[in-house]
Amino acid sequence: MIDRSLLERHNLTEDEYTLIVELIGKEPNLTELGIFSVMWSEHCGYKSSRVHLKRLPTEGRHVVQGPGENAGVLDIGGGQVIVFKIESHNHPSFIEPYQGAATGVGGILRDIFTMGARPIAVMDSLRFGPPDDPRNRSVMGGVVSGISGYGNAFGVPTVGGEVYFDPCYNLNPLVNVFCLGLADKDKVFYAKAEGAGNKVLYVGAKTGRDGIHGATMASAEFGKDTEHKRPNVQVGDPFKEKLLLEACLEVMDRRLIVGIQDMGAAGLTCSTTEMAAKGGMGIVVDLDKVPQREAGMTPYEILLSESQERMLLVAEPGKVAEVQAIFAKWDLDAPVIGEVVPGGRARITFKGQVVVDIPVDAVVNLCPAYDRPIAAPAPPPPAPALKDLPLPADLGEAFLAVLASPTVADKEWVFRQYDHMVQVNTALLPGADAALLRIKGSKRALAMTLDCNGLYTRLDPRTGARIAVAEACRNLACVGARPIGVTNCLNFGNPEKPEVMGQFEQAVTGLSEACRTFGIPVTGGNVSFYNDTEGLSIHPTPVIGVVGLMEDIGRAVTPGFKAAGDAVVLVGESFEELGGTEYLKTVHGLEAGAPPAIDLEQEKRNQDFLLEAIEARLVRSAHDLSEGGLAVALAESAFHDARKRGCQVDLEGTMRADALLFGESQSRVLVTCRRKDAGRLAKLAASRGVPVRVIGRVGGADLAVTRAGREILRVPVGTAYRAWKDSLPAYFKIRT
Amino acid sequence: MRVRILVSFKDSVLDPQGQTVKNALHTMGYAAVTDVRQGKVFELDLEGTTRKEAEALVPEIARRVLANPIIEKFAWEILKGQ
Amino acid sequence: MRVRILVSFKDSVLDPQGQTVKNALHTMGYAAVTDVRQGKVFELDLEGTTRKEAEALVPEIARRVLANPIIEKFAWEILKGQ
Amino acid sequence: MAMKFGVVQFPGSNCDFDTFHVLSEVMKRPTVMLWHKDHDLQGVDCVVLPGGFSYGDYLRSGAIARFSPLMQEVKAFARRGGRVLGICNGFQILLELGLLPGAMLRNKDLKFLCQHVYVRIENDRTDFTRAGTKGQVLRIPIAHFDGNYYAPPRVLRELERREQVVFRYCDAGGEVTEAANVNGSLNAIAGIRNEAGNVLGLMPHPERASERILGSEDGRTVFESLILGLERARPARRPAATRRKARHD
Ligand SMILES: Nc1ncnc2c1ncn2[C@@H]1O[C@H](COP(=O)(O)OP(=O)(O)O)[C@@H](O)[C@H]1O
Ligand SMILES: [Mg+2]
Repeated sequence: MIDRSLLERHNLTEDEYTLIVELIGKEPNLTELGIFSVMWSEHCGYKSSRVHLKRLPTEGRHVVQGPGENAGVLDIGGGQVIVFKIESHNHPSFIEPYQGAATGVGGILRDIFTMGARPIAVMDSLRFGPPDDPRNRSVMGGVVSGISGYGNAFGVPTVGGEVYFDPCYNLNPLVNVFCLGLADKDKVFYAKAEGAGNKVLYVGAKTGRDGIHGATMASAEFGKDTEHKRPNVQVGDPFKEKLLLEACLEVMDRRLIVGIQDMGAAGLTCSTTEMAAKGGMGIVVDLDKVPQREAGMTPYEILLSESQERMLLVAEPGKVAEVQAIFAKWDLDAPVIGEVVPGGRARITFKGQVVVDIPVDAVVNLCPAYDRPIAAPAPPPPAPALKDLPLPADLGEAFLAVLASPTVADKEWVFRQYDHMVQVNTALLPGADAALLRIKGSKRALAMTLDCNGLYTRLDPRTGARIAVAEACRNLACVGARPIGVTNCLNFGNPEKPEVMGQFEQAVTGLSEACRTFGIPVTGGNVSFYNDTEGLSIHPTPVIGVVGLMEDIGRAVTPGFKAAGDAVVLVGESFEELGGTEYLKTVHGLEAGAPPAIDLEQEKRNQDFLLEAIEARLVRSAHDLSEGGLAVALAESAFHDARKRGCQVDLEGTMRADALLFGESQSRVLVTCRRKDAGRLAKLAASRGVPVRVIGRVGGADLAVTRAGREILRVPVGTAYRAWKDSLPAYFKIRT
Repeated sequence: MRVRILVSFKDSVLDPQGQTVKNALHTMGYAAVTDVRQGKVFELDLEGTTRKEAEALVPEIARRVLANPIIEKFAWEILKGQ
Repeated sequence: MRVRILVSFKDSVLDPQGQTVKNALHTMGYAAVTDVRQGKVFELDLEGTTRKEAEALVPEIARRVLANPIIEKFAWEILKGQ
Repeated sequence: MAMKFGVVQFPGSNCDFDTFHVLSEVMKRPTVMLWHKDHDLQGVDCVVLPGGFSYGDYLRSGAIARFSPLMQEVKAFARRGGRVLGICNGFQILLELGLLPGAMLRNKDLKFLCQHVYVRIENDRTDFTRAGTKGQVLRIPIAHFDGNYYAPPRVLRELERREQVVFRYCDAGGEVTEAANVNGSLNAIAGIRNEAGNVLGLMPHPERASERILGSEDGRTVFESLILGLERARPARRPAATRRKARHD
């Protein structure tokens, strides 16, 4: 009965099928096949990535729980831990931007509170096609309102993120959502079903025919026929999720349960088998007891449904009544649908018949891992030799063009739709280099940021990945926080294409090299393959989320210029590099060349120096140099303060003016300090082997740059500000 | 002429708002209400449009702008005007 | 029995949603559309309710819960069931 | 004797803990959580309806929460002259409940708005503003989708005539401008009180502007005013909170 076409529809190969038969000692029935197809999908099984992810560093003094659980756990002292992770919801967000993004937020929130942590911050990393195309605008508009609609109602602040634009995301936007939660160290819960005789409870929304095969869809290439493959799109219910949160935290706080697992991709199947496998037990489930939204659902549909806002709990029989009472308080049912049993098998019945009887270990742990063929990534289109690259007649015009390019332009249009202040912890709002959250009842604070320049990774995956980690840590250093942990969301094309696998292998190498240099463990993450639509792969986009700790929030630093007369100091060395820059892309229309080089050791020295200087109260403002280089960093530092002070900067050297202004050489930070402190700052830098140079001073109404006394740039702050501020909103204005 | 377009979730799609309203009505004692579905209604005034033109125009507008065909269905009627 | 309740803004209240939809339609070239009003529609299933009871029950629910009389008006009809 | 605050918890409230934190940790006043299904106001002197999305804001913001058992007690409490403060969703609930006149429409640009705004104190002779001064400009964040205040012309005239408009959106200099009225409210109304003066609703979140670390302490004016009014009467030490005048940057 199980033929080729059936296997294809389940994204399983014949070899995989043979293996299944071998493992379970029989021909699977359709329902059992469905179970394997989702649990062995790329999305759940990490078939193509596992062999590479092994190379990531996962040890560290803060680590309580590394990869493998719903999210990583780090000890931040004071009896508290943080739980954080990032997830992708790319394909669903393309099919239905609002609901796709909304349910993406819902999913990562459950990953966090299923471990006993209250989500205290969300960040979103977004990639779209250029906004001049109305289709891209409607996807972006939908995604942003979806994130806002879900996160705001749930009551978690969306405190940061990033938005990039490139044609490679036209038909395949990226929506990655990061969430961080806070918990008491002794109240962290795991997805374990332990203790024979313990009851299995189902809580949350009823099960409908939602997103059936979402997991397998997220693991298949997109094409014109996706229309037909399209599952019943899931609609998020943030209100129900909020009730779930409060009820779950209450039963966990009172230690009424043994284990808990959210129902994400592969819903009931994943949660039941994983909990049993992790507990080294078996599980029996009666599907007739599962609350159902639609009539006539088959076991296949009930087990594979991806209806949102559902959780699975395991509790001792004696505690069930108490658990149910707490859920009732929050207007939620918590029916018992099964029991933990010895013997490591999942036995699932429906209308009195056994419809599934398989060893959980086979489903959860024995998914094959592939070391897929690797080819060197396609070499980047060569950039014209710098001497052939015309210098813009008017650098002021070029400057305004870079400021107005959607990727560099102000993102307030996005983040003011997000409640970024609820829970009254957000000390640094979106707009700073990193978000900063105070930890109530202490002087300590948590800093966090997401970063990735997909163009760099497209041009050189390994360097690009190193830079993503470096920039994220630099963003933290700019506010005064030390990085303590990393999560990552690796968005790539079709892993069956050797050059895509090549990009992946290189990026993972760069990622682990950088993490080792900074001494930060990777505690978890997510891999999203098959970001190919109609044969086109996206830029390899390894989004990096780094979390940092700050001992004294009183020392926090912001990017804005503080006072006229302050010295403007450039930390780090500038090279004549224009490859992969935003300038090359916007002004010359080239996505070409080699990305900026990065020396990780030097980067580390520069960041440690900056942190030391901030500790010593020498720094009044700090902003990292990223897209748009020095010119944009100067502008953003001017914009960030309400008084919009300009600056007068004089640079040395023989470098081309455009490289000087817009080059994106790494490891650089723009700092201001009191004039009298400049000497001490320089001395400290020298003693730490960090190149710094006082390049000018804050003041005036213009952003003015001279080179060896000759003016190369002079733009009124107001003019620059409007170019940067009005760019995104202008795309979304409805003309009347 | 004036037309009315009703937009609502497909039956198979979860309707959190309708469910929440139903639960509220129950706690308020309206036990007779066994189900609630919530949707949107649009009333459009069309100028210089014949019934025949409307029959092409309205469904097009509904599909492209008013409803999200992936999760919603729509129905429409002419309220007044020939 | 199934009833349908239409809730819409009073004419005196300017409806920002409807205006935005109208503007969007104009920019898309649907010039024939001279006005758009957006409202909500609720479909309620009532069990064991006679038409007579419904005539008392439905307006009560609409007035108390579904519509805000300060800004909204409502109309209702029986879709099926006697 | 220090006054006692009660913060009402509805399903979907999400500024309940924030408000509790500010009242108990920052203002240092005894504060209790009140559960929407209860009937007991636990003898509080002031009931605060916090921000959030009660019942998901499904149907209409505040439309369902107003029916919860506790709200019938709050209604009676208000009729007896008890102080009731509604913040954001709490304001919307007070409108739906009819304790305050008018209704909320979607923000004029149909987007959720989270940002710092400036509001001007229009009336400093209220239980909620006496610690401030008329014309004083406060910097306080908003975070809402339905903050576009509407009332029929006659009601609006009465509100103005009786000086029930307590806060108006304005710019940093205190000018009421089209641009400063971010959500499109009639008469740039950000907060109103009832005729008797014991019930206030406002869209901005004073609890998000009560600690310097969060960028503004202007919101404390509202809480300090309540404390001033209710504790002055009693034989009590002058509350620490009221020694400093509300400042803003
Ligand atoms: N999608 C988003 N959601 C929330 N905040 C965002 C988003 N995109 C950008 N931001 C905020 O805008 C600011 C600038 O972002 P970005 O240019 O990526 O900073 P950097 O280049 O220093 O990493 C940051 O504070 C960031 O958190
Ligand atoms: Mg960035």
